[in-house]
Amino acid sequence: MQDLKTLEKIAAGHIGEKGGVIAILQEVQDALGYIPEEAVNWIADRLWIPRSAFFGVATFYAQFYFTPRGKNIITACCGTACHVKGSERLINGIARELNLAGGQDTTPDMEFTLEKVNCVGACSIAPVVIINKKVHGKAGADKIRKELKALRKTDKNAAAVEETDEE
Amino acid sequence: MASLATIFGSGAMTNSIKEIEGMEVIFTIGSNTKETHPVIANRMLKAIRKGARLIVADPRKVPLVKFAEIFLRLRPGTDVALLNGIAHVILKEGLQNDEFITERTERLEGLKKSIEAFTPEAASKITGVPKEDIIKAALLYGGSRRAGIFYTMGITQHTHGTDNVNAIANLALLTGNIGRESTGINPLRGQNNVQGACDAGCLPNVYPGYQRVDMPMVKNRFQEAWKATLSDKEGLKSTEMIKSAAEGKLKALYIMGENPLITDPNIGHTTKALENLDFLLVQDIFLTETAALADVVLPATCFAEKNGTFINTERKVQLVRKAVEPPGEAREDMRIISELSVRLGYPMNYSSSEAAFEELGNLWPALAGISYSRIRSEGIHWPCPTKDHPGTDYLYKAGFPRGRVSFSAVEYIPPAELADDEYPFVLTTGRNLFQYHSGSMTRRVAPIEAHAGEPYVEISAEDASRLGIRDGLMIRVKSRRGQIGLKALITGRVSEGLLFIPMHYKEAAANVLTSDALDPYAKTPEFKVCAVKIEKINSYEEVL
Amino acid sequence: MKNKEIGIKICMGTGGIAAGGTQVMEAFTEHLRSSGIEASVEKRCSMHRVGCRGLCAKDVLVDILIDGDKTTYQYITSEMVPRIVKEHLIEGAPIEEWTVGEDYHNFHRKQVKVVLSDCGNIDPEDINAYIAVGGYEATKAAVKSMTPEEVIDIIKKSGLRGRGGAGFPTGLKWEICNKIQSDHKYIICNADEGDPGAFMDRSVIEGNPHAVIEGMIIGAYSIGAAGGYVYIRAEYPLAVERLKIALRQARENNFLGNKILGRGFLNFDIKIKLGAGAFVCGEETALIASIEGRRGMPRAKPPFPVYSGLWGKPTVINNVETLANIPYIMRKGAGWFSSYGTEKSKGTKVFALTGKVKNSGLIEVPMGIPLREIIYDIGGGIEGEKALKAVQTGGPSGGCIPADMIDIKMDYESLAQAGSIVGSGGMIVLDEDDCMVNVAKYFLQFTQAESCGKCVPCRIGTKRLLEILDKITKGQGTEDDLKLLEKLGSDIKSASLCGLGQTAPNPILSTLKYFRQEYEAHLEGRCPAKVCRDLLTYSVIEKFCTGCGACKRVCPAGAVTGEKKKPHTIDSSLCIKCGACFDVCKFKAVAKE
Amino acid sequence: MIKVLIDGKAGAVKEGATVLEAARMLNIPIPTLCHHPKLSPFGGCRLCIVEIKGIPRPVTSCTTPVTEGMEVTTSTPALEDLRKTVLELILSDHPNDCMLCERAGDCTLQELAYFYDVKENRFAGERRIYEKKDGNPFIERDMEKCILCGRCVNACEEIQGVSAIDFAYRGFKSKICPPYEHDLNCEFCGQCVAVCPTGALTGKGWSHKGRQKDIKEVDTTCPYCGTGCGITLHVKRNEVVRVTSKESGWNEGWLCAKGRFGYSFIGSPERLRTPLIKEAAGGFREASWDEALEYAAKRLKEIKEKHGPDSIGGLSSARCTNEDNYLFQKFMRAAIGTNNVDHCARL
Repeated sequence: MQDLKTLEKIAAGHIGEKGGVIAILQEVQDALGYIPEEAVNWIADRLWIPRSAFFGVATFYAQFYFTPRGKNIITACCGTACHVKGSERLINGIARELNLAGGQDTTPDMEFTLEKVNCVGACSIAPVVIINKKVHGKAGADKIRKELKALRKTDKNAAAVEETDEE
Repeated sequence: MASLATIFGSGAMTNSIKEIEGMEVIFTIGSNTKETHPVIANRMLKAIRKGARLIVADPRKVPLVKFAEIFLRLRPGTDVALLNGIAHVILKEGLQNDEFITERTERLEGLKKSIEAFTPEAASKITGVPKEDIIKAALLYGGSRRAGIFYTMGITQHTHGTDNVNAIANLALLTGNIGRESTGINPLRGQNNVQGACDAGCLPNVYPGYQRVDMPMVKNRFQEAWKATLSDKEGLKSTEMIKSAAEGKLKALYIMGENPLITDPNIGHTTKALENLDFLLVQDIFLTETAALADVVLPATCFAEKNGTFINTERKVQLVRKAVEPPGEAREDMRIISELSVRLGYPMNYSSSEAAFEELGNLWPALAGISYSRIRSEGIHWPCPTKDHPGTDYLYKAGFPRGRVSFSAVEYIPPAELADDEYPFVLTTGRNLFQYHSGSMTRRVAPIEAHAGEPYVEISAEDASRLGIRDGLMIRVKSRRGQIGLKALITGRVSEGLLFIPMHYKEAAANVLTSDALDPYAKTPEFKVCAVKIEKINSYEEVL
Repeated sequence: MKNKEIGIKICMGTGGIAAGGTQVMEAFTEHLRSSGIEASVEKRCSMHRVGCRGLCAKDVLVDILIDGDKTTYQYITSEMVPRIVKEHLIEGAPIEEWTVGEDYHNFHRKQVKVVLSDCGNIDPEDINAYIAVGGYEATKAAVKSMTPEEVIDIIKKSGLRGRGGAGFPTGLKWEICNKIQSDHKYIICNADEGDPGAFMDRSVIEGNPHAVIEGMIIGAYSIGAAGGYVYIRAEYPLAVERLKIALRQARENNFLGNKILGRGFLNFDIKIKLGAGAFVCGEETALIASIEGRRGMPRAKPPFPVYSGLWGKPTVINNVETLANIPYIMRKGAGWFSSYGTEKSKGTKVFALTGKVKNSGLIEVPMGIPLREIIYDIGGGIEGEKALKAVQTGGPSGGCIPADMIDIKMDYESLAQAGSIVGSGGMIVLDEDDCMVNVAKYFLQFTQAESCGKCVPCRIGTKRLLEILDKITKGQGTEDDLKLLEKLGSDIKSASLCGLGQTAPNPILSTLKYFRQEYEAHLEGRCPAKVCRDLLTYSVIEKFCTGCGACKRVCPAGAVTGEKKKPHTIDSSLCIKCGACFDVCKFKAVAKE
Repeated sequence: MIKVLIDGKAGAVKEGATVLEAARMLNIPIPTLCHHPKLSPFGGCRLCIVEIKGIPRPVTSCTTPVTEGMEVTTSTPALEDLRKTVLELILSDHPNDCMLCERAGDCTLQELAYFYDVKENRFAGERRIYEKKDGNPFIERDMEKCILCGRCVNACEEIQGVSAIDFAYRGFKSKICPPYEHDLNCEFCGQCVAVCPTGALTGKGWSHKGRQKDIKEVDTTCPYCGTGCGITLHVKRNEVVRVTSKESGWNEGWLCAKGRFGYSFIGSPERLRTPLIKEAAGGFREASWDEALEYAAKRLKEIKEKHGPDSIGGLSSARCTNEDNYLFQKFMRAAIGTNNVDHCARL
């Protein structure tokens, strides 16, 4: 495994520690971008923590991902304030913009991942969309569409997609 | 188990299994309890949940290690050095139980002298266990007055197995951790009724109830009871019988429900011995590898097809009840023996198994108080001398039968066969969780075969990568006695230089490799240590 | 401008940064330097990032202080900075058209700031800023000259109740824990602000993290805890960062660590535990499970955490706002604190005022203030001059207060009586365009997705509630369904294991109580607020349609047809009612009914 | 001892006892699904709710410790109504295929549904559907029947120390499964099967072997290792079709893979059915008992006469009963006349 050194380092920080499962998963995800099965199993066996505990915890908390995510992360807030300010339609719009089929959250070209979160706590500037960690308040459909197009433009490979979008 | 009997007067577990729950410290040595006695391990876990602390000593990182506070990973066959080292620390730290030692033991001086040299440093050098861990274990065990020691074949199946047991006994005697509830020495029996077979007198030196054949008074009593003339000459132990057969001295062998061909060391030697017999009579439920060599095979019944009793590892007499009719013409063992006996001119006539049990109880007071009706729902621990006796959970409450018990000065002797340049690996053998003994039962159970039906050899990742062995690769393991081919299982359970092969698989029988070196006293073979080498195999055909 | 003292405070909470606070600050730095003003005032020009002052909707807010004389600017972007520097700082003439107006002042006028008193005024990343306004004095006083019992007495007398939801008296909780003998005790700050529509904890930690830390130190001293945890949502990166900085600074100043303030026996430190995205972890026992690295599944109480909590040890769990009150109560006295509020609900409460209100933001008001004052005086009324319909309080555990109960007093008892709760302080204003069935469904969707799955009523019951609601919003409901909602809702409340399940039906039950006619309209296939998708039809209003084709392009179902520059039509049999055409049309030519 | 009043009955229990334990001591029945006396309380099924004076809402009796003078009511119309709602909810997410279920007649859920007369379901709705079946050879895991009581998870962790399974996901999607939903790969002790109150966990070998009603149960002792666990053989038409262990026995109902699942050797077609005599050519032929016994006796007699009794040895078995072993050594000593008798204690 290429990531063995990373994993060894993460594991080393938790030897003999009680209750480190969540922190370990967070560190693995920070380092590898998601939670690969082999990585977790390796650490579980290394620290003699049941593999099932990692799986149980990882599937319980919304923060953990089992598949690699896109290069650009779009986080749409689904808090109440955003909801009453039309976040649902906004999110549907983004999904359409990214051609995401039902249930899908990452574009096949691994460029974009659209995720929904409960509330980012920026309710007075609702609706809120976070694009690559930058918070966009009072996010209108147009504004977000422009942002996404700008992101695509930076990627040469996406140029073709861009053209079909414009008339 | 014989050695424990020599020390204390009885070779059985001194505690009952239930008492494990009340233990403060549990020390297992040479016992893969989680796999070989899973339900006893459950009790240990229960104790640990209640706060008990666990020490595990084993060359392999056995599953129980996961629950241990201290894991002593000793080199195979160095148990005496480890145990002496622990005793050394206990004495040095003044953790011994002086009152107990004064009242119930003797020859402490001899022990003191013999362990003087076993400083933690010295013990560490021999065993490979860090000296800090030896000290920690000694402080933990020695500091407790409610500690139990558990061991199995990892202790006894050595050329110095008796020494190992003596060294264990020393620890219990030093700390007084014996003769009270939830503290004692507990050899765990590997088979359902080993205890019962011993108790019932299937030993060459004693009648039922460990009554010596060479004592005229005893012999006379049995002659009278059995109305027969008996020999006062001690008989051959099983391993000696094989040897004797090979030498042509033993001419006939009657084997009931045993498969020595697979379970005895050095299979090549055993085969020759059995083939050398004039007459081999085997009584079993399957046509085992041993039965295949027989002149006559008699179809017997299994546990579900007969009534009777088993005595488990904690001396508990429990009922066995007939649930189904035997297949075909198969007959109950008791009936077969009786009919054979009649034909040899010694009539046996038992109306039921209960009648036989009562006769046994009449000859051995420890069982005298037990009847089938008393154990209908729950078994009773012997000794139970009278009908109103509740049975005995733990032994030696009122002292040892022989008065004072001696410490034994035990010297460390290395195993008979050590790894060398030609055979650089140490092989140890044993059981795995799913299969049982020679496999005649479990290997006929479809789900077990589906899950654990293939032989394998455990090898460390370090050795595997050095030799270019992938996980699952077929390799050949060779000893001075033979060779087998099996799959490599790369695992952290074994350390560098150590291999482990489970004994159950006849197609790659571990006992092709093992040495028939015996413990000089107990005549137990050294299954736990022999020297081997490994080679890669180019094709599967080559194995066959 | 020589010899004047210039101060610049830039709002840099999450809202401020989202609106470009960082760029504004960079612009100020650059222009101050290039204009030479920095040199001319001889270092008496100071610039501070400050935390949120509540009115994030007007971010970036910038205070310019010239010799203490404050002018506040709103909606500032980096492009506006050169002009401010030139006209205001150099020439001394504030730019009137950019300064805040009457609504900004109204927003603050009726507020009483305790917890938020220093938020927005001090630099949250500088412990000295906190110390300069009296910070850590309470710690020194408590640790050096008071017994734990004396501290507890003050807190008890103040009448402070837990601000996380249930409103348990804080002093009493501390007292119970203080009296238990144990080798280890813990104090946990619950910063797992999971209620959608609530952000007081985030703002407090971003704006004044030391107040929370100080509250924990005083709490730890009172109960005898050596270990502290802040359990905080990973979704609040800025708050986490500021908390880390604050903890480091507190350690450097010996407010944390071993031998705090030189008292040999007093050891206490705080660790941060990041939540991983589970609303239920706001529940005490689930939070403990989560800190222990397990699935956040609550367990039955008793035993309560104060007896058996983290690792089985006595544990006090207080929420952020509760803890942030402590230093102020200690400094200003129990009597001062209890002079605010009602008989049973003392002090102030922070609310997150959001939704269809003009001034949406974070407010702190005395307990018992009428809802009307919050909505109309502080909030400035409803956006777009629409009619107020209801105010939802307490998030997914709370309920809706209808417009005709606008004079209700905001305290624990009154809200409970109305079928809602104070909760952690979320307050969402709903107007005539909001469908109450949809709002109930929104909250149910939330709790159903956040149910841990341990107990049957919550795991399956909330699912069934949602299914019934879904049916109703599709126009397929019956009168029996409404009865079933009430019956099942009340059974779930009675039979569920933890607070999540016990309160999950509240949004349904309270809307059923106050807005039953709206449910009944749905049974007849109508959504009066025109929100429920399945009950809507979209059509093109020909006279407004320019034939620009925007709707046609955006329609994912191919339901829009029409030639360029001619009015388009929507085929209702193909329409999936996503509303994309409605959103995209610049001419209001798409009708929704 | 702590005094408690349950449904008007006074009792005294040890400190730390739960209300449920106290009620059971007083023979007051309280329905439960997730509670198991040998496992930590879970409190998830909510069926054991009771009313306690001074506590405003119903509490689960399995998790609530008794306090001095506590007054408990275990059954009121309101409580029974809540219980029925809870049961209906469980059954609304259950296949309800009792007619095909292995555990029919031996299922706590079925028993309670019967008792509470749950027939129509007010809460019918989406049900969990799992297409993938667990491929392990021992344990059938039908997770659609799982009521998420957590007993198996607890047993696997607390009793067995393995934690091969755990809760995964959450809410309605919660599922008990091995990591990454792979096939179960564990010690296969079957403790989970033993504690499962529904048909979610059964032995793969139990399938279609027979209904409970015409199965004969025989209590006996496990034939494997020396632990000697109490087992119950379930027999139908002279075949052992299932092995269980009684919770009341000393081993508390816990077994290992061999004890619980290793019984099919009993009815193996490879069992010896007739005596066999080896022919000169080397092969075996079937023989009658008389012939075989006569022949064996003749050979033993000859050898004894020719070489003396000590030229004969006997190896008995640690797997046979005490009675078998007693007779065997008596045979060797009295009928043959040698002490050459041993067994495999050393192996």
